[in-house]
Amino acid sequence: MINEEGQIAVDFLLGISLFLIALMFVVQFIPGLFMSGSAGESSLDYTAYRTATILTEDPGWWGNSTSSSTDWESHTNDIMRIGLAVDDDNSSKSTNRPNIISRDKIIAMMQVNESIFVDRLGLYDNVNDAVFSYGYNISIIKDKQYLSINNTAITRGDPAPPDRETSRITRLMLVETGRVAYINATELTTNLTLPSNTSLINVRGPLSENITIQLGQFDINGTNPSLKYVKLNGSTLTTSADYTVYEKNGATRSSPGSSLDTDDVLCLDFNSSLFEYNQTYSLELTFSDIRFTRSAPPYFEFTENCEPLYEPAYLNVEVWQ
Amino acid sequence: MKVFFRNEEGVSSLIEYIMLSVVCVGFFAILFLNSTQVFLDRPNEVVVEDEFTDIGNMMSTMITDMYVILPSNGQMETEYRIPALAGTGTYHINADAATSDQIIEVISYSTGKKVRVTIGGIASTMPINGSAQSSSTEHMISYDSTR
Amino acid sequence: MNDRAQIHTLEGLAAAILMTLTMLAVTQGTTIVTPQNELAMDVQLEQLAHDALAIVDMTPDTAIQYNLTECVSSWDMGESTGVGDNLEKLDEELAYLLPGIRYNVDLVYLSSGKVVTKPVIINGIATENDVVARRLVALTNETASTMGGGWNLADDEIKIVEVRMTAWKV
Amino acid sequence: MESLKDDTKGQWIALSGLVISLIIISLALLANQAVVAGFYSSNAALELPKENIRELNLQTRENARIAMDISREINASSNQSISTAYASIFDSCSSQMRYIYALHGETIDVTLANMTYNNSSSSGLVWANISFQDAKTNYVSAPEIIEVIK
Repeated sequence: MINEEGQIAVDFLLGISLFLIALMFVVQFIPGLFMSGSAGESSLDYTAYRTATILTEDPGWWGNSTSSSTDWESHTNDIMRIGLAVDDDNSSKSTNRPNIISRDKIIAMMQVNESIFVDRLGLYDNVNDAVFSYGYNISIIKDKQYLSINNTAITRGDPAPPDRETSRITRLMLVETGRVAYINATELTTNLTLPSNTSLINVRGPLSENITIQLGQFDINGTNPSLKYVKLNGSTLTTSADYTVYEKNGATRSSPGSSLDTDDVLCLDFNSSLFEYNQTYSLELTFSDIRFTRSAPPYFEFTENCEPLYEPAYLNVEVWQ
Repeated sequence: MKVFFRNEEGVSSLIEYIMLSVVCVGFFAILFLNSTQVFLDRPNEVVVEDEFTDIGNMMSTMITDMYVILPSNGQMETEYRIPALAGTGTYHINADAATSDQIIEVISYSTGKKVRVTIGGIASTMPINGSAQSSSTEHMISYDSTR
Repeated sequence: MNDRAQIHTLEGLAAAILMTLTMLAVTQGTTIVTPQNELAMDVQLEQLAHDALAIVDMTPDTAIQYNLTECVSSWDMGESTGVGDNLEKLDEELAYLLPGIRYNVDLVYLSSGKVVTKPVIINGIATENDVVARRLVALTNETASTMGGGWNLADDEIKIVEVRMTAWKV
Repeated sequence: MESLKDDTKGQWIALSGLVISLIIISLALLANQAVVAGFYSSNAALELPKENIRELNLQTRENARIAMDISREINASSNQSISTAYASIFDSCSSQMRYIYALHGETIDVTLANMTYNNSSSSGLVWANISFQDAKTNYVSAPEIIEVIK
């Protein structure tokens, strides 16, 4: 073996054997290397889809041996299905108002026991009888942040891991966030001692939800009509801490302009903590260049004329393995 | 004879040939022994699992979607197609476990592989039953409020 | 000991790595962008488009100022040419609800026995992966005249109009 | 073997290439099947006309409510009875819907089965038969009982 020409082939031989051994090793010992997208990833998409569908389009269901209905939020021990849609008719299983979400059901959802929650929404996988739960995050997003009800951010599950591939579905819905009354401003009255640019609204406490007063159809009698201040039982309230003012424009809100128009809708959001006692509160809204009728009581009763306030929000359901 | 031992060119090419052949034959032997397992069975298992999950999900998604619009008095039925083969084998879909487990099962005939897909708590309010075989591709889910 | 050929061994290893990487690239590349993800995205987009129309249709006035019926009622019967909008309010509301999604809206209704389709909001040309969401509204003379639209309905007439939204991702 | 010895590398690379290409072909066949997977579940979600059926149902309810208002107005201004006026308005609505649904290949039928109303308040009960059919799905709600509340 003095001739060195042969060594080139032996050398190559070593190389190719190493390569083949390495190849066999790689193929043998890393399963799924040459089969990407192994089972489960496509299933996650539809687990998320189904969960979001049930949550937004179904009112849920509870039942025991004697009775059953859709108001599972008040029978949390016998939950059969978790759905968030409001329902006018408790006895039928589905609702005529999909995508409209009940506040009580959201609150109840946040308190459901974790294992029941995962089981009822089917957030687990079962291959060859091996059961393992998915990671999930279910949250309601309004104005790019978590919706807050009773100072609780509405989000369940863990935050999505950034290094993992997740399946996410977003649904649009109307969420009940508080109580609202739309008031035609020409129907508002003021008492005989206050000036005519002030209107009185009675609110009966205690309240657990924030309230919104929407005012429209102003009777303008000046050049610069606007809201001056708000008093509750005689003491002036401060904006942003106690209440916020905005104008409603289609689906969007804008800060109130310098002067109101007859067809503008002025909204006032009041914090529920202002009305925490069992008594009747008197709200005094004072405007400039806007006129109200002066008359003896009764004044506008908010509590009797209010309805649920719905706001557009997004439901995010994110699932991973 | 000395000439033969002196001349090393032939030896080199012969040894080289033998060594190459041994490696080559060895490689192909390993390859043939393992090829079905490595290149067919394991990917097939992945494909089957994938497809079973897919089919189970189709059933489950369809039932969920149907459920939210079911009439309180009336009927609803919808046709669906399933593939005749998942990977290389036949299978059947079983919804009879749905009443207790809220689950749709897809089971392979040949290997017994089983994938179960959840259906989000619908079965607890409404009995779901039935099964389908992959031997025919057209099937139907039907609902009748009077039954 | 001859060490002249060592580089060939390294070359062999390098070749092995290169070839494995190539194979990986080929197999992973074909399966990562599988149509199933694309289909799942279609499902998601379609659901979102339906949701947006449903919400605008069912909303009480205290949530979104003008609902779908009111928006359609206010239509002046002019077709959109792509510049300026005919149903500005609806366009604003949909744009607010569907960030990152573009859409065109057509109205479909029966006019003297014939089905007519009128484009009312044009935001661009739909891409291949568009989805269509539909919603029906019922117009009466009362709603049409309150909203100042040009529908000219009789008092005893209900006009059924389909709002057809073609939506796509940008 | 002489040629193999002379040009060793090229031959081996060619052979390895052959082996690898065979492997890739078999993998591609399986990958192809995996690509088809995922199709069925999206198909279920995309093809079931869930929203169209629901919309038909909700719109029928809406029509039933509006038709009640209008037939009351007709009754007040002419001597036509509420039920006659109601039937004709309801029929006109369902025929308009039939045309619109036919545009996307769906056959629907909404007929008024019965209705009762309360003369003093503007409320009533309406029984409507709703049917929907497309290439794969058949939906019948008979009767859909609609409560009309002012």
